[in-house]
Amino acid sequence: MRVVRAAFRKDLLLSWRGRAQGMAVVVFGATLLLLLSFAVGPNATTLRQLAGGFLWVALLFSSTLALTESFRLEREHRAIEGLLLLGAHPAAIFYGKALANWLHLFAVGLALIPVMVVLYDPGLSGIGGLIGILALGTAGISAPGTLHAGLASQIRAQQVLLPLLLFPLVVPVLIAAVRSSSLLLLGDPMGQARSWALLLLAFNGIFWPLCGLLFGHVIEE
Amino acid sequence: MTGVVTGGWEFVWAAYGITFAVLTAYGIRLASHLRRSREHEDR
Amino acid sequence: MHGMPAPRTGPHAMNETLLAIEARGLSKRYGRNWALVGVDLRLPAGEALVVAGRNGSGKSTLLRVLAGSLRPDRGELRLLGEPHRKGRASLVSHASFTYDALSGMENLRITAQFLGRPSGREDLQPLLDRVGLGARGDDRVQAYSAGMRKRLSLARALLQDAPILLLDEPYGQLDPPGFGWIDRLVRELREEGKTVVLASHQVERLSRLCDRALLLEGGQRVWAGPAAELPAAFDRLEEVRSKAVAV
Amino acid sequence: MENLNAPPFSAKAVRRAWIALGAGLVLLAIGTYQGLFVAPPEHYMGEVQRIMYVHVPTAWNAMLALTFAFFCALAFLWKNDWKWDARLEAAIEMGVLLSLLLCIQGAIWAKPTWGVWWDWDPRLTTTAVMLVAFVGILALRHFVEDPRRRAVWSSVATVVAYASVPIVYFSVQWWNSLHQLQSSPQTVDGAMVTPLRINSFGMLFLLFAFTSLRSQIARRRLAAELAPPPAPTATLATGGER
Repeated sequence: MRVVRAAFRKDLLLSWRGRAQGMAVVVFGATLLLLLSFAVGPNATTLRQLAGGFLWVALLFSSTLALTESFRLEREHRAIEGLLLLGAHPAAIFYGKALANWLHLFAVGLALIPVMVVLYDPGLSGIGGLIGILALGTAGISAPGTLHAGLASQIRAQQVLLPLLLFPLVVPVLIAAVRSSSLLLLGDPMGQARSWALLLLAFNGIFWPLCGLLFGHVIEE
Repeated sequence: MTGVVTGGWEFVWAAYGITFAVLTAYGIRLASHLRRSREHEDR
Repeated sequence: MHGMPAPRTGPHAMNETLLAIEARGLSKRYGRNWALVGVDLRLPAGEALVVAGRNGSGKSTLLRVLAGSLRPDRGELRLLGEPHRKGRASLVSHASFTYDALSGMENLRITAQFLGRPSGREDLQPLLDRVGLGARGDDRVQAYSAGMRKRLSLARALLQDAPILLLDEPYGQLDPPGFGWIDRLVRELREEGKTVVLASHQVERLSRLCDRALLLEGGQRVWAGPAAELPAAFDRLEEVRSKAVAV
Repeated sequence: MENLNAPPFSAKAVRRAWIALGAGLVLLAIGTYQGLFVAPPEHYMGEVQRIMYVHVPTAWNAMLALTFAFFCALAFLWKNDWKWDARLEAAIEMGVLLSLLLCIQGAIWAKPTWGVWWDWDPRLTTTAVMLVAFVGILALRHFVEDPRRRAVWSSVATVVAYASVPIVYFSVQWWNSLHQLQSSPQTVDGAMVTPLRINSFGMLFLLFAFTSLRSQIARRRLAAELAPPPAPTATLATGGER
């Protein structure tokens, strides 16, 4: 447990020190939100309908940037190998990194909400619930994301491979997050958002332990 | 579309045709790989 | 090994039979070629070994396998009588294991936190002073020269305080005073009863400083013996090679 | 960690595969003939329903191939035996091939039945997601030269991708809840069940044959990549100890 805390503090420090990249990821996400609305056209009602969907598509694409960045520093001078040589368990390093990535994606999501509200003008009542879904959804992206980012960072074609490996895995997160976000933003008469949130919880329940278990195989030569 | 579907044979042939064409092509590819690598080995 | 010098002081000196490193038939492949082929090694605890050989002879690979960063494709490895596990041997290699975006002090603090050691500034500053980075602790590693990076990774290894230290080209990139410092460091480590393995081209220097020596060529162990005889063995290897080339 | 050397190429397995291939083709011929000409057209679907005699067998065998890949991945991660890596490569390739065919058949089925090429049926959509996931794993295997890392990483990716199948299916089914009617009708009539079963076994033999052949090819490549190290020869004559 101590090692997880040390790893988490290390990754937070790295994210803080690299916050310029973090800003760039947010700008990338905001640009994506803008571009997506051009795909639909200025019709306010359709844009309001698609607000939840666009938010999560933008967040998903931004996540690949953040995840790739999270391993760049680890690979530069083989810092992650150094940590393993201290006798640190790979799963501890994984959870430190995955938690930091979760926090990072969550922050990016929070930063994108105002942009979405301005561009698509959804109802503001559901924002509280939306932040809860944001937390569950970004956790769902961060667990398999950190595993595959650790893997892709050791391969030449990592820009292509990370999305190709990650996106099919997070389809349930995308579906559940978009559905529950749209329900929260546009009104949820039958209270379905809660059951989507449970599905997100189940997804996290499966992948956080599984990815932690497998991470050792990914980074040890 | 719950009415009775009439005709449609072309769809049936299409489905079977593509399926067996792809499987045959894959089989041929396997056989050639096998023969090429065996020659490679016997030489 | 007849004619062993008097046993040293320190925890391991008493039971001479304890082997710090016991390796049989270590082989490691990189892509198509074998970087290490069937290397055997028996190093008693508390002794210093120099691993010599030309570039690409497998020195670095051997050290990374001994440390545990690389899993051998063949062969067995035991450290201090137990099956190998990471953390018992610290490695100082070409890669500095550091985070460029952070300062030297922060890098050390992370290492200390991972090891559960006190990580306050007052605990780490003496270590930075010892490796000659006292004044540069708060500068980012990005701005460090290769020599300073090497000193930082040496500080990391000292902080880890593992029973076995594996130093890959410790003299490389260091300035002349650094050479003298490395000699003193090796002697201090041996007084503390640590086992030290140095991979280096400084054949003359280390033949006086170490007890035993190992000569690698093309990933294979071509000679092993007392360190004093290393320079002679190295020359013989050159002769053999020059004759082979000439023929 | 003792890394066993490459699994031997076995001509016996290849011969067995050819026999299985022959049996499979015979069964498929019989099943297809019965399905196309003997079995009665389905009441609502008419002739289009005959696609089912190839669609359902492909579905079962695609899932079988991916399940086999999952166990090969687990076996390799646990036992580090290279024959599992060879079988993993074969099983993934067959899984991808059959999933691709399944999506094509599904699209051809949906056009006359629902008027659209893709009807977001939960099973078919899950197959499409798995198709992309396992094509990603084949791409991963392509980009990694070192045999050991290629084997370990594709095993890890296979385990994670397969573990996501149930939750992908469940979320698609829920997401698409308005479209309750399952796309494939119930097979009641005996004459409909027999061709289905014959074709399923025929496809199974085909799957077994192709997987065996493909894994033998993979073994041969591994043999080249995992050649054991040359015996240590060069030692200086004088000095040194054991």
